[in-house]
Parts: sequence; structure tokens; C-alpha cells
Amino acid sequence: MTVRTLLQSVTDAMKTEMENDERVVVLGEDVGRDGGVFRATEGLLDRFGVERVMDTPLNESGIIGVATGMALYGLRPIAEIQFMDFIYPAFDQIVSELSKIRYRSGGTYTAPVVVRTPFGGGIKGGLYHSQSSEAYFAHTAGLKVVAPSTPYDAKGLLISSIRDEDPVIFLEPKRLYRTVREEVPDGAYTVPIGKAKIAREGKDVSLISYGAMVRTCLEAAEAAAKNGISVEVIDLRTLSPLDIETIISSVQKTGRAVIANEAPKFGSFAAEVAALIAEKAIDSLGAPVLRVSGLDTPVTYIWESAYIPDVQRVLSYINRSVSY
Amino acid sequence: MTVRTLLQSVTDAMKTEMENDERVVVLGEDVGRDGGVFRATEGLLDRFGVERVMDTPLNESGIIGVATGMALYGLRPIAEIQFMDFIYPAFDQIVSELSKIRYRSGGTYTAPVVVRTPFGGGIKGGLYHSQSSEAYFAHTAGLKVVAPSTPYDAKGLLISSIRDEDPVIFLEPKRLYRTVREEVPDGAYTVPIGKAKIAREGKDVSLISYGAMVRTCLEAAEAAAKNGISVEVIDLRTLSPLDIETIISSVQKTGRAVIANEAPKFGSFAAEVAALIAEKAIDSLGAPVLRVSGLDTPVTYIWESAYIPDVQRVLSYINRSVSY
Amino acid sequence: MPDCQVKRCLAFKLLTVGVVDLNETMEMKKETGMLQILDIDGNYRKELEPDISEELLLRMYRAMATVRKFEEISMGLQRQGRIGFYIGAAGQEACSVGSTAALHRDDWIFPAYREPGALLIRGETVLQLFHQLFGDSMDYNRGRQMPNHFNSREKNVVTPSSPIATQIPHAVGMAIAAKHMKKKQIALTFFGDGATSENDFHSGMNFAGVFRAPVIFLCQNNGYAISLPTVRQTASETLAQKADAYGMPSERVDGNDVLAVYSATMRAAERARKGQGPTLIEALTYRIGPHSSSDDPTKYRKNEEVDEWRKKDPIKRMSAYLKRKRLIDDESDRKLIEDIENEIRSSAKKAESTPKPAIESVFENVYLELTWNLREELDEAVQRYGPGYTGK
Amino acid sequence: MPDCQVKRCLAFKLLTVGVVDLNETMEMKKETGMLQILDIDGNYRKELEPDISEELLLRMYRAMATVRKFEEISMGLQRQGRIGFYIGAAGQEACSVGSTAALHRDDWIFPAYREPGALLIRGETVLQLFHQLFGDSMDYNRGRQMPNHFNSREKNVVTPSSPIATQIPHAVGMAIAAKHMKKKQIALTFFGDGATSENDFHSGMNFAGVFRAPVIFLCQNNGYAISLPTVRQTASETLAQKADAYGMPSERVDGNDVLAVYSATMRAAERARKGQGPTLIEALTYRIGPHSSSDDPTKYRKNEEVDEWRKKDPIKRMSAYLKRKRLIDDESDRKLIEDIENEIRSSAKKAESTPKPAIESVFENVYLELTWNLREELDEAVQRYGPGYTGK
Ligand SMILES: Cc1ncc(C[n+]2csc(CCOP(=O)(O)OP(=O)(O)O)c2C)c(N)n1
Ligand SMILES: Cc1ncc(C[n+]2csc(CCOP(=O)(O)OP(=O)(O)O)c2C)c(N)n1
Ligand SMILES: [Mg+2]
Ligand SMILES: [Mg+2]
Repeated sequence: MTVRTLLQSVTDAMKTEMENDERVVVLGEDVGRDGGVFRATEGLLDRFGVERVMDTPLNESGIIGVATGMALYGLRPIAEIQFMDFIYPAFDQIVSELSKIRYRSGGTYTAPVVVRTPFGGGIKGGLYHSQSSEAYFAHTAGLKVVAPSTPYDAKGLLISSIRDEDPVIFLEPKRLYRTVREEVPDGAYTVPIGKAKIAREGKDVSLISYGAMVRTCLEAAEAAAKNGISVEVIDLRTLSPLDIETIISSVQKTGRAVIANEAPKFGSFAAEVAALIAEKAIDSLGAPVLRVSGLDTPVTYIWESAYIPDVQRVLSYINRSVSY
Repeated sequence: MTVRTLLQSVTDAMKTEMENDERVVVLGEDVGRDGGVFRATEGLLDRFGVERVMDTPLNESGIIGVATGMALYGLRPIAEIQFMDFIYPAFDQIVSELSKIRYRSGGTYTAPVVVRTPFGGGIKGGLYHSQSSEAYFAHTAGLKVVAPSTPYDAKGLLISSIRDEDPVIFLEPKRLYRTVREEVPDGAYTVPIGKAKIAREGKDVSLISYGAMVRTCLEAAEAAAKNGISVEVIDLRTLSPLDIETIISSVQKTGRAVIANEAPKFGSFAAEVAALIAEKAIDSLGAPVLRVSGLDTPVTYIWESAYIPDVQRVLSYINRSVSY
Repeated sequence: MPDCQVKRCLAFKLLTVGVVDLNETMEMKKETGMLQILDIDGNYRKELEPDISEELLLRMYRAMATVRKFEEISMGLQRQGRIGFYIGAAGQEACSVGSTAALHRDDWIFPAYREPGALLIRGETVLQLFHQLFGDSMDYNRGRQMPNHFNSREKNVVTPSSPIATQIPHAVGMAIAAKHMKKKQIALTFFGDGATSENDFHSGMNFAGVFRAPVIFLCQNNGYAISLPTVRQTASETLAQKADAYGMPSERVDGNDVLAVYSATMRAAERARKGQGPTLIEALTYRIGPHSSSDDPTKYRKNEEVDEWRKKDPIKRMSAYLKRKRLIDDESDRKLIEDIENEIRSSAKKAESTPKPAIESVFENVYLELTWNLREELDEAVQRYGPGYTGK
Repeated sequence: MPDCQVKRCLAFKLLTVGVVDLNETMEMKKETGMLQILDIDGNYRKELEPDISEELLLRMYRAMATVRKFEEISMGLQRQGRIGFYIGAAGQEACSVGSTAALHRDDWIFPAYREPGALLIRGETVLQLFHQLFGDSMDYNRGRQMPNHFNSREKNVVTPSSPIATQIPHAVGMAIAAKHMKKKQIALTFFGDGATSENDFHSGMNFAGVFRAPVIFLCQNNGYAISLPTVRQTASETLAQKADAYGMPSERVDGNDVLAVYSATMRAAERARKGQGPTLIEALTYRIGPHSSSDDPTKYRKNEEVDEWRKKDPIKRMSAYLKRKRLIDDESDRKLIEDIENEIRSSAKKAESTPKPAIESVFENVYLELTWNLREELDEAVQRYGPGYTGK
């Protein structure tokens, strides 16, 4: 066990799997000598050499396309996209190719690539360094979408992702990179893809979240408890495939649901969660299904604080739900 | 008035606006001499010449990026993407640039580009000529997303889109291109963006749809009527900004909602509609909010019939809703 | 400006201000600096003649002739509504057959949609191709793709998709991976002139240059991307010269000359295997038919142009060559074509009567395992159609 | 292979098999075939000296010196946490100032993030630049973008974004549109060496070639894209030669020589105005500072390399030139720098005390008009913060 930040857990997961499995390679912009702009790949070049830690040209579609080709051959590439905001030049390679190769080839070819990318706000990055566009990927059949919120889960889920036979979009909550720390086992272990976690048990309302917002939700739950409201916080951990059972049984217990995320509200992933609840747990609902989300605007540099739901805003939605 | 197909209405809208406004230009792959692979731009080259009907190289990001630059200068470009399945190479230009120029420039620059593209199944196009990925665009702040289902609306909405000061993703239901026909006024008229239409009044269940699925819904409503079920069919016409009032007041009236579309169900635009209903009309609901959608798979060439909801499938959801 | 550069810029006179009058440009770019070994009469340049075994030459000829006949018959099936679509390779047979024949059997091929020849020269059966066209239960793609998306893991031919150029970076990644694993395999990817405009051409070429990937880029410049002539696709005089932007050598060959294609590929493959990196080959060719069964080429090109290119037919040239070398004669030639036709007709019948993939298959291979939502949808479908349903 | 092409492929010896040892490649590509007018001691080649008025020369010098000082002071503000971020242009001042000075005032500029010089030479005030850095209510971007995304409709400088290279096709579209409207305006776009790898470079260059757009592509090759040296970005020997792939002429100039940049831009602009189409200019330069305030350049480059480039400083060269021409002397130079510093310090103060945009502004400019969902969100925010709230 070592106390690690979420960022260090990510690095450690890659290092662990690169030691375990020669087929694992890392590629991306500045991942080599620079160790990545967030330092997630720090030390990997020295340890594994230029053949396994590849600095690439500045071209995201090339990174994903080449990683796909490598995976077709049998490697296990981990591709880093510097910010989720810069994943779009690779969008065609991801949604047309990576996600569909298994299907269109009748299962004769597969491309188990992990696409790692930091997402969300919190670094005052303005409209091009703060985005949460997970909805685009969760809606794409053939991709798995993972978003941890703790160092322990980050390492265990990244190892699971690397070992997974399907392509995984692995979203790292950048504002938690260095702000959360916990004991994390050394060596390999896995956290299963597709399983949510009850981050806090409660009985009055289900607060469903993922990524950095889970921290905010836990704080909001703590604050709500002071007012006698018992909030159950669910950390989805995987968006696709979604752990529907955990969600539905929680909502059936509490009768109320608030979904918290920081993507623009309209059409975000929270809508899918809400829709599933409205489909599968309608009889349990004692209040509207609420979403406390980012704004339906790009992320403003100067007003990030108004964009990302904070504890106070989450609390106000909890209150609206329980007082309905 | 002339009887026109939906396709002819699209052509006519462009022709009308090109005659009215010199700033309107058309660009895309094969839009010139060939008249477009679906013939939507047929006749425009002869009429308006090569300066206003521009065949472009095979590069979608170039088409949208160049159109954006033209719009910044003051032109009104209509960019054709041959199939919605091929829009992804332009995804970065659409979500990072086109949609955000007004915002990031504090309103000093705008790019009123119309991106026309045929979407949906029905031509046995397999997984790359049948997609309905409107959810990606509806989730993108700064874009308007329009999807007509009749020749009349197609012309009126396209003219509105060309005149709109914001970028519009204009989705043409390709399987209705030549299969629906109606009287369409000659010359210019507009149908407002952001307003849904009650395509059929009813009182037992609200069936909410857009694009080609509206036809299927109308047929299903007809069939349901024979069993004494009165279905209200809503044709959204615009996905963003969504006409929330029409949806909510219909659901408040009927107490039941089924949303029908042909995109993969998980995370599709139907989820947003369901989520809004679960937020704003929960007390009226007498049944789960149901979605009858495409499958969570790519579109299979040989099994398209099992992919796109047909009358029978829509009917079964209507029945599930009303018999709940 | 270096002199050689100026010369290589497009003769701008072709262009009017801003946009081009298509009448002026309904002509392909000039056939400059193009390697030809076999001319249109079957004469050949002995000193450049590649060393190909008689057996292989005959197989190559058979593969080319099969592609042609297969298309003729499939287009007929398409018109009768028995297959849904067809996208042909007539006129371009030398490109896929000549290049693939020059590779090792375990080198990887990343095709587009005009390369049934690559599969045939590797021994794929006509029946298997028909399984793909019909999308039946024996199709490797399990009926999921439109016709002409031929895939064969067994033949080291990787599943193509419809979006243009996306396979290019895959070939590069595959080649880099093979090198990482210290294997001698190389990769070859096919694409068209139009594809050179796409982003993935740029990505793939650039990565290949930087990583010195053992990959061959085989561009079939058939003069058109659907209706758009190459002169409107790019202002560069040749497509071969684009290699220069990526620090990569290139060759320009007569794509209707199977010997030229073969020998250029052989050179590129040798370079790749020796660790000298990638090569771009521009093969000048022409599609005799429409872009696809949905296309009407009279909208954008003149019949005279097609006639001109018919004279350069790659199969006729190969046939003349083989006759000159006395490997075939008129009689054996006629017999061969008859043979091919019989095989095709019987294979088509067989495939057409093969059952479709069962309804359950629709939900498989999205992921390795079914997810809960796919299972829900599968259950609903099975309830409707019945288990194992394969269509009426 | 044509001879001129072989010569221009990258000397492959730099590369080991497959991937490169960075130690070997921590060097820029060679400065071959580069136009230089003003050398590092202020000597100049009379016969090539562009004809620039004394007044303009002095303005250019002032703009360059302002960029340098602005950066020094802003980096200080950043370290004190008074601005959030900074991305500098020190060492590259000649590129943006020299090129923009050669254009007409109403030509369009599509910058990236290292071109405050382009705005300054067009008369933008330092105060306005600070409004952008602080994101205050006088910022044209209304506080929505990170620092160094300078926008000015009034100066014909188009709002930059952060994704690399996306502005390139915009410049091309703008240029095509101007031509359609029979205007004489042209467009110039700035981007870096790294940007040449991006898809939008490919799109933009290709469209410009085909449509013969009156556009200038000004690539500031500063040797690095964050940590990645140009030799790992592309295997082509120069970036200029990439023009060839698009049938476009190019020039390679000393980017630290403001006269060379000016004259190359002038030639390209003349060509564009005469209807002769686009030009790519590769300006060889170097960023003296880190990539941005978040970067640690010692991780990827040697101090000696930086020192070597400090000797080539564009401002020192310009200063020596102006002194030689007796347009300034030591005294007036000292005075000028003092002046600039005063202006910068007082502007920074003023901007820092300008109120932030009010909370309502967050919801504006997504569309021309507020949509119902934005209005809902605005109402909630106003309820929380109070109307007109501008932060504490
Ligand atoms: C990304 C993308 N855009 C558009 C299309 C539609 N399309 C299919 S084939 C084609 C032309 C391809 O031309 P070329 O690369 O020259 O190949 P050819 O068909 O001539 O063999 C186009 C535009 C597509 N398949 N993919
Ligand atoms: C699409 C995209 N990918 C990655 C980044 C992150 N990034 C910011 S600057 C930069 C390097 C740019 O290099 P270059 O084009 O040479 O410009 P320079 O910074 O040297 O001026 C990178 C990779 C980005 N902004 N956009
Ligand atoms: Mg072609
Ligand atoms: Mg650079």
C-alpha cells in the first residue's frame, strides 16, 4: 500500500501493466520525455524505452488510428489525448472505426485500445480545457466509457480497461488529479468495469454522479445530513455499460433521484440516467427526477465557478427533491 | 403551389434563397455537376454558376472549416455532408469552432452556416449510410438542430435555417426523400425553428418523434385508433432549441409518453425528452416514460428491418404504455 | 523558390478565378513520369520485366479476369434486385492484383472497396466473396456491411469500412506494431485519389514518415472521386509528389500495367523490409464503370474519355503479354473465361440460397459480451421474430 | 524517383529503427535555403532590403519591444496569481510584426496564441490586451477565453481558439469569400510547426490550392510543439516543402529577421492580390521562454540551445539595424523601452481593476437569442448571485 494521488494511480496502473504485459504500449503528444502535460506518463519512457512510450506528432486522429492498427496486430495501446477538448479531430477514428471494427468484421478483428483523457473543469481552462463530453462516447455502441473518482478506483479500473477486449474511453477527472489521495495497493488489482459503487448510503434521495462531481456530491451529502436529510451517493464509475441495477434499486429505496454532472445539461449523460429511472422506477418516484449539471453554454473562463455545480448548487437540488 | 417530394422541397428552398440573397452559396462533395449523390443540388450549378455552387475536395473538415470562414466574412454558406455517417471528420470544426465562435468572441464574430445532411436508415445502407447521430449535435451548445418530416416543413425550415443568425445542423430524413409528396408553396416562406407540431391530436398517449419516424408514428397511431387508443403524435421538427411547451402540455393532457426515434437507444436524443418529462411532468405521468428506438448496435446491413422501429414495434410500445 | 518546386505546381491556367469550369477540367492529370513496362499492345520492356513465375503470372491473370466477370455478373444481380448494391473495379484490376502478388502471404492488406483482386490472388474463393455480397450467414462480416466490403482474417485482409481513408492510419499502426514485435511483416493499404484529400491520409502518411513504418501506400488514381476529377481534388500536379511532404519516397506507375505495379510494389516492399520505411505508389488507372450501382457517370464525364481508357485495358494487356510469352493461347483463354464464369454463376447461386444470419447475431460482436441493454433488446427481438429467425 | 525529390527526403540517418532516441534529435532541422536579409549583428543585404517607411520601421520596432516587455510583466503577474495563465512569444516577435506590417490594414488575420504583435502593429492598445488577459468586462471575448486569445473585430483579427490549426481553413474560407465578393482583401493565418501535422493544415492547404484562395499561410517553426522537436513532428526536411503537395509555392525565411519576414509576406500578398493564389511561408524562429506558464522546458531541451538562439534575438537585430540607419540611438532606445514599460504597468493596473463581466453575460452569445433552457439557467444563477453580480 502506498498513499497515491489519482494522477499517481493512473501512472502506476500503466507501469504495472507494462511490466506485466509486453504488448502494452503508450502513445500520445508529449508522453515521452515530457511525461505528459499533466505528468501522467512520467517515468515511463526511462523505464520502458522509446519503442513502448511513443511521442507522436500533433494529430489526434493519427494517434487513435495508429493505436487501432497496433491493436489489430495484437498490441494493447494506451493512447493519451492531452485534453478531452482535443479529442474531436479523432472523433471519426473513434466512432467510425475503433468502436465498430469488432462488429463490422463479424468479430474477426478487434481493437482493444484504451483512450485516456483528462476531462472536466476546475483548472480555469476556459472553453477548451474544461469539457465533459462523455455523452458523445456513451451514446456510441461498441465503446466502453469509464470515469473513476478515487485513486483506488482509477488504478483498478485502468488496469481492467487495459485488459478489456473492447475499446475503452477512460476519463480522468483532472481536478481530482492531485487533490485526492488515499492508500492504493502496489502491484496489479482490478476494479470491474460496469459496476457502480455506493459511495455513501442514505435513504431519502439518490444522488447519482461520476468523475469529479462525486466529491462535490459527497460534500453536499455531508451538509445535507446536518439538516437531517439522508443522501445516498452513487458513484457510477462506468457510464457504459451502465450499472442499471444499482441505480434502480437505490431509487426504489429512496423514491427520489438527483443526477449530478458537469456536462452541459441538455442531452448530457444525466439525461440517459434520468430516462432509465423514468422508464424502470416510475412507481417508486415521489418527486421529479432532477439534474444538476453544467450550463448549456461553453465553459466560461472567468465564470467557471458558475458553470460547474458546487456544493451549494447540489444542495439546492437535493432540497428541491426532498421538499417536493 | 406545386406537388413536391421532400427532396424537391430541399432543392427548392436552396434555389429560392439563392435567388433572394446573393450571399447564399452551396458547397460540398459532388454538389455541382453531379447535383449531389441524392440530387438535392440538381440544377443549382447551371443556374448559379461555379462561384456559388462549389464542388469541394473530399474532406469534410475542410468543407465545414471553409464554410465557417466564408460565413465569418458575411456569406451564407450551405454545406452539404454526403451522409451523416461522414460528418465525423468535421466534428472538431463543428463542435469546437462553428458552435463556439459567437460565444468565444463575445459576439463579435458569428458563423451562420447551414450544414445539410441526410440521416437515418431505410436505404439498406448498412452501418455507414444509415446513422442517426443527432444526439451529438443536440448536446452541443451553440448549434441548432432541425429535422423536418414533410416537404412543406423541409422547405420552410430550410429557409429559416439559411436566414438564421446561428449555425444549424439540418437533418434530412433520407428515406422520406422521395416517398412523401405534398403541395408546397412556390417562392419563399418560413416555418419557425424551435416549434414542434401536433401531427395528430389524441388523448391517451403522447407519441413524440422527429424525422422519418414521424411517418411510422402516424401509421402506428392510425392502427392504434382501430383498437380505440387515441394517440397524440408530436413532430418535434427542431431538436435544439426544443419546443418544451408543446411536449409538456401534451403529456399533461395524456398522462403518458412514448418517444420514438431510430438512433441507438442508449444516450440518444430520446433520453433528453424523457428526462425533461420526468422533470417537468412527473405528476401527470400514469405510466413509465418509454422509448422505442434503434438498437444499441451499429446498423446492420442485412437486419435493418430489425433495427429501425417499424409500425408494429411502435404499436407494441403504445400498448405497453396505455395498458400499464 | 527551388526550381523543381515551381515546375511541380499545377499549371494554373486550368483554373479560372476561384472555381473551375468543369468543362475545362474533365481531363485527368497528365501521365508524366509514369513507369510503364507493358504497353497497350502487350509489348514489354524486357530490361524492366519483373521476375514472376509462370504459375504466378497465370494466377494473376485469372484473378484479374475473375474480378471483371464477377463484376459483370454482380451488377446484373444488382439490377435484378438480388443484391442491394455493387461498387466495381473494372479497369483497375491490375492495381490490386499486381501489388498484392508482390507481397508475402502474411503481409497485411488494408483495402478500400475496389480490391476483390487482392483477396482472389491470395486464394479467396468467389463463393466467399458472394457470401459478403449477399450478407449471408457464411459472410465473415456476418451480414453487417454493404456489398464490396470484403474481409478475411484468414487471408490477412483487414475489414474495410465505408468512410474514405480511415484505413490508412490502421495500416501504419499495424506496420509499426509488427516492427515492435520484430516481425518481418509489412502492411499495404489501398485508397483512391479522392482519399488523398482526407485527413487520415495526412495522419497516416505523417506518422509513417516519422516512425519509418514498413508500409506501402497504394493510391489508385482513377481520375475521379465520384464526380470530381482529380484536378479539382488537389492543385498538385501528381499525387506521388505528396510523399515529399512526409519525407517519403514515391513512385508513379501505369496502374493498368500489372508488371509495373508488381515491380514498384516489390521495390517498396524490399525497402520496407530493410527498415527503410514507407513508400507512396501512385498508380494511374481508370474505372470503366460507374462509381457504384447508384451512380450515373454520364453526368460528369464524356463517353470518349471512357473509350480512350478502354483501349488501355489491363486485362487485355495481360492477356496479350501471356500470349506473347506463350503461356496462354486464344483457346485456353476462352476456356479460362468460361471456367471463371461457371464458377461465378454457381457460387452466386450457392450464396443466394445460404440462410441469412439469425436475428440473435444482430446483438453480438458489439462487445465481446452482451451488455444488459443489448440483452433487453435481443429478448424483445427474439420474442417478436422467434429464436433463430433468419428472415423469410 | 525524380532527383529533386530524393534530395528533399529527410536524411534518414537521424532516425533509428522505428522510433527515435530523443537525445539525438534535440536539435532543430537545418536552416537550409533560408532567406536572411538582416544578420545577427544588424548587417543587412542592401539589395534585398524592403522599402519600408521610417515611420513604419519605428512602429514595428515598438510593437516588437512591447511584445517582449508585455510578456515579461505578464509572466510576473501570472506568478503572482493575478492572471491565470500566460503563453508567450518572446523570440518570435519578428514573425507576427514583420508579416502583419506587410499587409493592408483591412486584410484579415487568423492568429494562434503567439501573435500579440499582429494586434499591436495594427494599433491595438496594450490596455485592450490586458482586458483579454484579465477577462474583464472590457475584453472583446467577454472573459470567456484563457489568456492570449486576442481577438479584435475592429482590427480585422479573428477570434482564435485553443485547438491547434482549426483557424487555417477559416482563413481559406474568408479569402475565398472575399474573392467571391470581388474584394481585394486577403487573409493571413499564423500557426506553428506542430500545427502542420494537424488535419486542418491539410484541409486548409488543399482547399486553398484548389480554389486558388488569396491566403498566406505563415508557419512559425519554433522548433518545438510543447516538448516535441520538429524532427519528430515530420520526416520532411523542411516545412516549406509541404506546399508542394498542394500545388502551392513556398518560401523559407529567417523568422528572427523582421525584414525577411516582411519581404516574403509582401511577395506572397502581391501574388494573392494578383489572383495567383496562396503561399506557404516557413519562418524559422525559436521561443526563448517555456511553452506556457505551465511548462518546464528543461525537461526537453538544453540550455545551450536556448543560449545559441538568444544570440539571434530579433529585437536586438532590429535595434542594431535602426541604429545603423540612425533612426534611433542608445538614448532614444532606452527612453522607448521605459515608455513601453510605463504604458504596460499602468494598463495592467487599469485592467485589473476593471469589473468582471456580470453573471448574466455567461448566458449570452451562445445564440443570438436566449433559448428557454438558457433562460432557466440564467434565472437560477441570478437568483443565487443577484442581478448584475460581477464576482467578489
Ligand atoms: C468520409 C467520407 N466522405 C464521403 C464519402 C462518400 N464517398 C464514397 S466513395 C467517394 C469517392 C472516393 O473517391 P476516391 O478516393 O478517388 O476512390 P474511388 O471511388 O475513385 O476508387 C465518396 C466521396 C465517404 N464514403 N466517406
Ligand atoms: C487539437 C489540439 N491538440 C493538442 C493541443 C495541446 N497543445 C497546445 S499547444 C501545442 C503545441 C503546438 O505546437 P506548435 O504548433 O509548434 O506551436 P507553438 O506552441 O510552438 O507555437 C499542443 C500540443 C491543442 N491545443 N489542440
Ligand atoms: Mg478515384
Ligand atoms: Mg512550435
